[in-house]
Amino acid sequence: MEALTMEKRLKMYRLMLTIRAFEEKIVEVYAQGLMPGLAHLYVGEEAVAVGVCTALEPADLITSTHRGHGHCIAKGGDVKLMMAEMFGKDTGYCRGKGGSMHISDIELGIVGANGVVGGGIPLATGAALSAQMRNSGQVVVCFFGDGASNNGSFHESLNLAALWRLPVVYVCENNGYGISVAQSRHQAIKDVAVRAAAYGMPGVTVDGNDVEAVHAAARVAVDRARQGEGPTLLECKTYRFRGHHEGDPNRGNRYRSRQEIVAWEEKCPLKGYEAKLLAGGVTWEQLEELKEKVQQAIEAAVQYANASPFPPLTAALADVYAG
Amino acid sequence: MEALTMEKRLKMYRLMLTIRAFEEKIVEVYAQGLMPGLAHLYVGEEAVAVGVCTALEPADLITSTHRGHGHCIAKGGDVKLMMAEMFGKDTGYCRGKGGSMHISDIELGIVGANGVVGGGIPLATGAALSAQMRNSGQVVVCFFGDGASNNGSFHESLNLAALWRLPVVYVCENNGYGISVAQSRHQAIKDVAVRAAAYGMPGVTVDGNDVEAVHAAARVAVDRARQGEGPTLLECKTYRFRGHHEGDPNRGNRYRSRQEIVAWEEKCPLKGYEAKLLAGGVTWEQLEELKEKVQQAIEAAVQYANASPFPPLTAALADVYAG
Amino acid sequence: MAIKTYRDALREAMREEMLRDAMVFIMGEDVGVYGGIFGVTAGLRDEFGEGRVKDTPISEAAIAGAATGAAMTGMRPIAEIMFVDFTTIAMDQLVNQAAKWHYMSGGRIKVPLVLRTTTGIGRRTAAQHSQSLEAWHAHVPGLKVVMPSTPYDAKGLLKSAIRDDNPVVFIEHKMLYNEKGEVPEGEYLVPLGKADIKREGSDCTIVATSLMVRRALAAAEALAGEGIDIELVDPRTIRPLDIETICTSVSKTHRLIIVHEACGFCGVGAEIATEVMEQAFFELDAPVVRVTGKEAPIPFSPSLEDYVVPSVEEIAAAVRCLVKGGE
Amino acid sequence: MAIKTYRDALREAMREEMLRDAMVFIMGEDVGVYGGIFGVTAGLRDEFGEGRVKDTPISEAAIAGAATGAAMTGMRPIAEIMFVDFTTIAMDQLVNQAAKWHYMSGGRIKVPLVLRTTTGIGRRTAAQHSQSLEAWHAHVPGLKVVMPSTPYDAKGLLKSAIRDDNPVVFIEHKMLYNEKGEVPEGEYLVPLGKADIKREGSDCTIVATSLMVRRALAAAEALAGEGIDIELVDPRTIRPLDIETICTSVSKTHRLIIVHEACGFCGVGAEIATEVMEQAFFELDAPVVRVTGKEAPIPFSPSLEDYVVPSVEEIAAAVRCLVKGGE
Ligand SMILES: Cc1ncc(C[n+]2csc(CCOP(=O)(O)OP(=O)(O)O)c2C)c(N)n1
Ligand SMILES: Cc1ncc(C[n+]2csc(CCOP(=O)(O)OP(=O)(O)O)c2C)c(N)n1
Ligand SMILES: [Mg+2]
Ligand SMILES: [Mg+2]
Repeated sequence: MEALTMEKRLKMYRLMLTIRAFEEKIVEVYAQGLMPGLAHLYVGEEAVAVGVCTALEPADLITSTHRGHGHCIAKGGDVKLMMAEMFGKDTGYCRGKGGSMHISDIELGIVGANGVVGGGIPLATGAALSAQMRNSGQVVVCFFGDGASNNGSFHESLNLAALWRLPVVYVCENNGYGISVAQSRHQAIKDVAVRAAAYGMPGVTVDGNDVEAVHAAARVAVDRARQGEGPTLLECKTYRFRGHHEGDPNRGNRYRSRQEIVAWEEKCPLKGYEAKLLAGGVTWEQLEELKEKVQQAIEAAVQYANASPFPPLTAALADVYAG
Repeated sequence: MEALTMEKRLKMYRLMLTIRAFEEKIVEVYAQGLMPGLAHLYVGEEAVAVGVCTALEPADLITSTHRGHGHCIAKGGDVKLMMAEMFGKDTGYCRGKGGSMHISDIELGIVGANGVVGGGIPLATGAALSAQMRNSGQVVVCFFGDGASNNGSFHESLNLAALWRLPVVYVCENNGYGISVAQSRHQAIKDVAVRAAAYGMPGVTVDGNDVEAVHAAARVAVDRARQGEGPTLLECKTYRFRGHHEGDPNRGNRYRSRQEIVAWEEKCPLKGYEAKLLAGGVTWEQLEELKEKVQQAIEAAVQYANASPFPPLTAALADVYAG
Repeated sequence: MAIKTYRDALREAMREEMLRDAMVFIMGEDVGVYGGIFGVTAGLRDEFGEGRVKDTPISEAAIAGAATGAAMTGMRPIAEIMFVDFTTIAMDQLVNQAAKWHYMSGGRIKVPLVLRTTTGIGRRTAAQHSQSLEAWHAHVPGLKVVMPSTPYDAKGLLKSAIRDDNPVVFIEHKMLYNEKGEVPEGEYLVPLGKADIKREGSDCTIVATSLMVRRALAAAEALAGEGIDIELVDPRTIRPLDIETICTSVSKTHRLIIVHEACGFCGVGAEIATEVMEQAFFELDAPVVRVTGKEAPIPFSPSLEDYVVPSVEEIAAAVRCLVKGGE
Repeated sequence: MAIKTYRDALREAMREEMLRDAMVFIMGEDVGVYGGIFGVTAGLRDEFGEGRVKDTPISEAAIAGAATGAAMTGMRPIAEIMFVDFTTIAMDQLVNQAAKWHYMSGGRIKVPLVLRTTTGIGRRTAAQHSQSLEAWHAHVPGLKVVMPSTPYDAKGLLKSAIRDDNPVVFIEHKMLYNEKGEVPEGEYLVPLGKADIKREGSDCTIVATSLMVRRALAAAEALAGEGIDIELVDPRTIRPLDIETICTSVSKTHRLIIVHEACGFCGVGAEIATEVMEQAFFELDAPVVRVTGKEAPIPFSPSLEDYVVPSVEEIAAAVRCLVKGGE
């Protein structure tokens, strides 16, 4: 595999930065009451979405989860349309009808976030079946959590994908918890990747906070899928820095220790990568400039969202059926 | 583990014989139109139910499947009540309301056959939870097929059982097919037992046509469970000699070759065991006598079933709710 | 016109649509070599190959979900769930995913999915293989629900369902597969959402679905001999429901009996009765009568099974009582 | 009498029953340390230990199924499924197993199971977290379905549900958890299957469920100022339904409006309307009116979410229209 170009590395950095900035802005606007509903933030897990999605072609597809902002941004989602959607505005990705947990952009290959844990896994499998049948050359990435790996939909889907050698990569974002339940209290295994053997597909575990490690593993899996060799289960060990959702007090301190949280913060995927980039020749100024641009984009997104109108009431009864 | 006494061996033989005779009688009465509904026969798989159930205590529990006659007999079910149930009679196990796919005898620990593939797996898991919570010392055996191992209920249940170290043994009767779909066409693995590792429990594969091999493996698993060491996945490779159900023409010849069927018939669990018993000192006369007794019991069951009344129409609306 | 079975009519519909549109394919348990447990897909694997007639593992959630994912990304799957009882395993995918993605995406995603399944009693397969659950599916905005009662309707409706851009739950009755009826040679479609008047009459309207259409027809024949003239309406599509045709008929007969096999409580009959009351209350000479499955799981024993769902005689008796009571 | 929240009343019910009967236990996602996502089980794990307040993996089918298996073999589980939307994953276990084993065993097996779950809108959590699906559960013989609207009812009904020998789907409304009401100190039970008249009146009966009871009450207060006197009946239990109390009220007021949050099509309102028509047709001065959730998935944007379910104003308007139209 060729080494990563600096351009690609900076792209990965920029995407991680965008996700972080987006999510931190959500903390703010959520506290201000501008965003209704639930906000499950991706802070701390940015390297997974970015490492994986930068291994994809534009035409490739992803399915996402309740914690989906990062996936959407990494796959090229427009932060303006995202923010407007989260504000419940008519200009949002789903015309205000989906919200944070249901953002999709089918043209960008974002088949959709999902409010049902495990609900997207069969969809991804079906999208991969579609790619295979249409001979489109597309690969599908399916994101889900450690908690979701205990749902029946995981099992049925991975079995089907291995059997039919579908072009799909199952990416388990193992952040150690399903809401308050630690992995050791929801499954008697350490690595979700061991489950791959149950289906006859390769399973790989990587450091989910190391964007280049994730990227490298994803490329192998994506190449396999694209070459018709079938699915891979790729587990990325990571951690969420915030509570399960905004409103989970003290960043989930009820069920996880401060030490644990702090220890993981030390492994922040952004900080680590910054250091690496600087060591690789990028200047501090370059990074600062990037940060500023990203921040501006996020501010613009909030402005856009704020300035946008709410949907008319008639929208509530539209789009129930197609055609 | 102590060697098997001759008494135990003869008991195992008698139970296998009873199952075989029962099922062959079903072929007959089904063809005569005496048994309505579906008949999924266990012919060829007798060693699994018998090997496993003879490793259980009377108070232990089992859950069963659509192909459940063998499990029921092996756990001590009364062939009269079974036959009457299959005939739809008021004297049957379920007063004619369950039929072949739903026979239960909760006093004997037969929690029930199940018409939903995989449907009994969570029930067994819950029964094991119940045994654990009541501290009853009971072990639960959960029978299911290779096809069922692809259902989400399998996955969710085994994960839960391993996590909570429940006293349950999951017995996969791998007869190579889910209806017409060969194992190689429903999962990309050879041994269902490899799935055990996905949950952190031991997985064992045995020759399901060798009743003593099944028994030995079952005893290990049952002892483990009883000692609080948690569940085991025990896979028994076997074969059904008849079609998926009576009415599947030519014993399933549409989707499996005559050679394959004949080759498995050579491995008939009963024939093999007879030879072993004879070599072990049992006389031909003893076996013949047993066969006769068994046959008489089956004839008596048919007589009982025939002589029994159908349920009154009022029964249809009784037992919808308890109490 | 040729006389064909309901089973053959369904197969023809799929075959024609698969020939017409390369995106149409079939997936489900035993749909391939076995040809489906009721033989509906027999021969299609030979004609179209394993690639388009796919045997699946026993994974109802994945069948419905993968079909949904495929539909969202350009295919037009026909997924088969053997028994409607097992759609219970697929309800998240059907209801939270298939039914909602068009809406949740603000209209940008389409889910052209047909989920074929079988319903009802008759085969003595007891409580887990004989239910009628169409009221569940019909309760979900975003789903369409179809229940054909004749070979003609079966073919025309299935073709329409395959061409529809929405998820359609297509419910076939196991006791209808061998029933024969006229099926035209050339291509035709029966539109979703249009009821059909299976018999014209003046004394009393019966609305019946699926197998009950046949029973109601038999009851009507018997009643004709007694001088009672039944109008029989078959909604064919449960959602969207053609209430207009039903109300028009009620405005003519002023009496309504609804017959379905599903349990009455919260069944489709309650919806129809209520809509008629809402829209044609003052046309009714008497309260609407429901003749439905009794409030019990389906028992195994044949006489009990027969007892819990409406019989021809039960339907006829209800009509007699209503017509005479109303006079 | 003490004033308590609905949430606390529910917790008290579980606590008392767990103290009374060692076979009662709780299992579900995040019911332990977290105390349930809506805080209903808060503190119970500390009091009863992990052994009796069990956090589970995210495995809804196994939660419902294992609870059923435990119930069949001597325990009395209270299983929690976070949102009724996710009972879609557990329907096989709930409907084909829990609801049917008593019947399929000819009455020999009992399934004393309570499945607690939450329903409804109000938290802007969109289409997959806000549905109302009680009509599905109520359609299934063998299940009981309870929807309390006040703290008093919540406690008394939950205790009855736990003691009942049948599977009970116990549906709590997320927007009611913080509502306060009187809850007596000592032990009491509210029987399943008994409606409650939340307000007596003479001009029009409203039957409302769950959150809609509060809205209907508010509408009634407003209408009282206009001289319209509402009788408000809360069935509390959807199955078995206390139709007698409803019909008695209709015989008094001669007008009926049914209000629920679920979509109207094939909803519980259709059943109630139909039963009233069947049993009290000639008492009705006007067609029964339904005020229900609109025929759409629940949208995210607050104004849209509010729009798709009945508001106080919408209820009041329907009453005005009915009462004036009927005069
Ligand atoms: C089927 C289902 N069950 C329960 C929930 C409630 N819920 C939302 S997120 C979550 C935890 C998910 O854990 P995991 O899959 O590890 O993802 P994470 O939140 O850690 O990213 C739960 C239980 C749900 N949305 N869907
Ligand atoms: C959930 C579900 N899906 C489909 C069926 C129809 N069906 C009955 S038996 C069977 C095959 C089961 O295969 P396996 O588990 O290997 O058991 P076997 O019949 O081989 O003993 C199928 C698909 C069912 N009963 N339940
Ligand atoms: Mg997690
Ligand atoms: Mg098998």
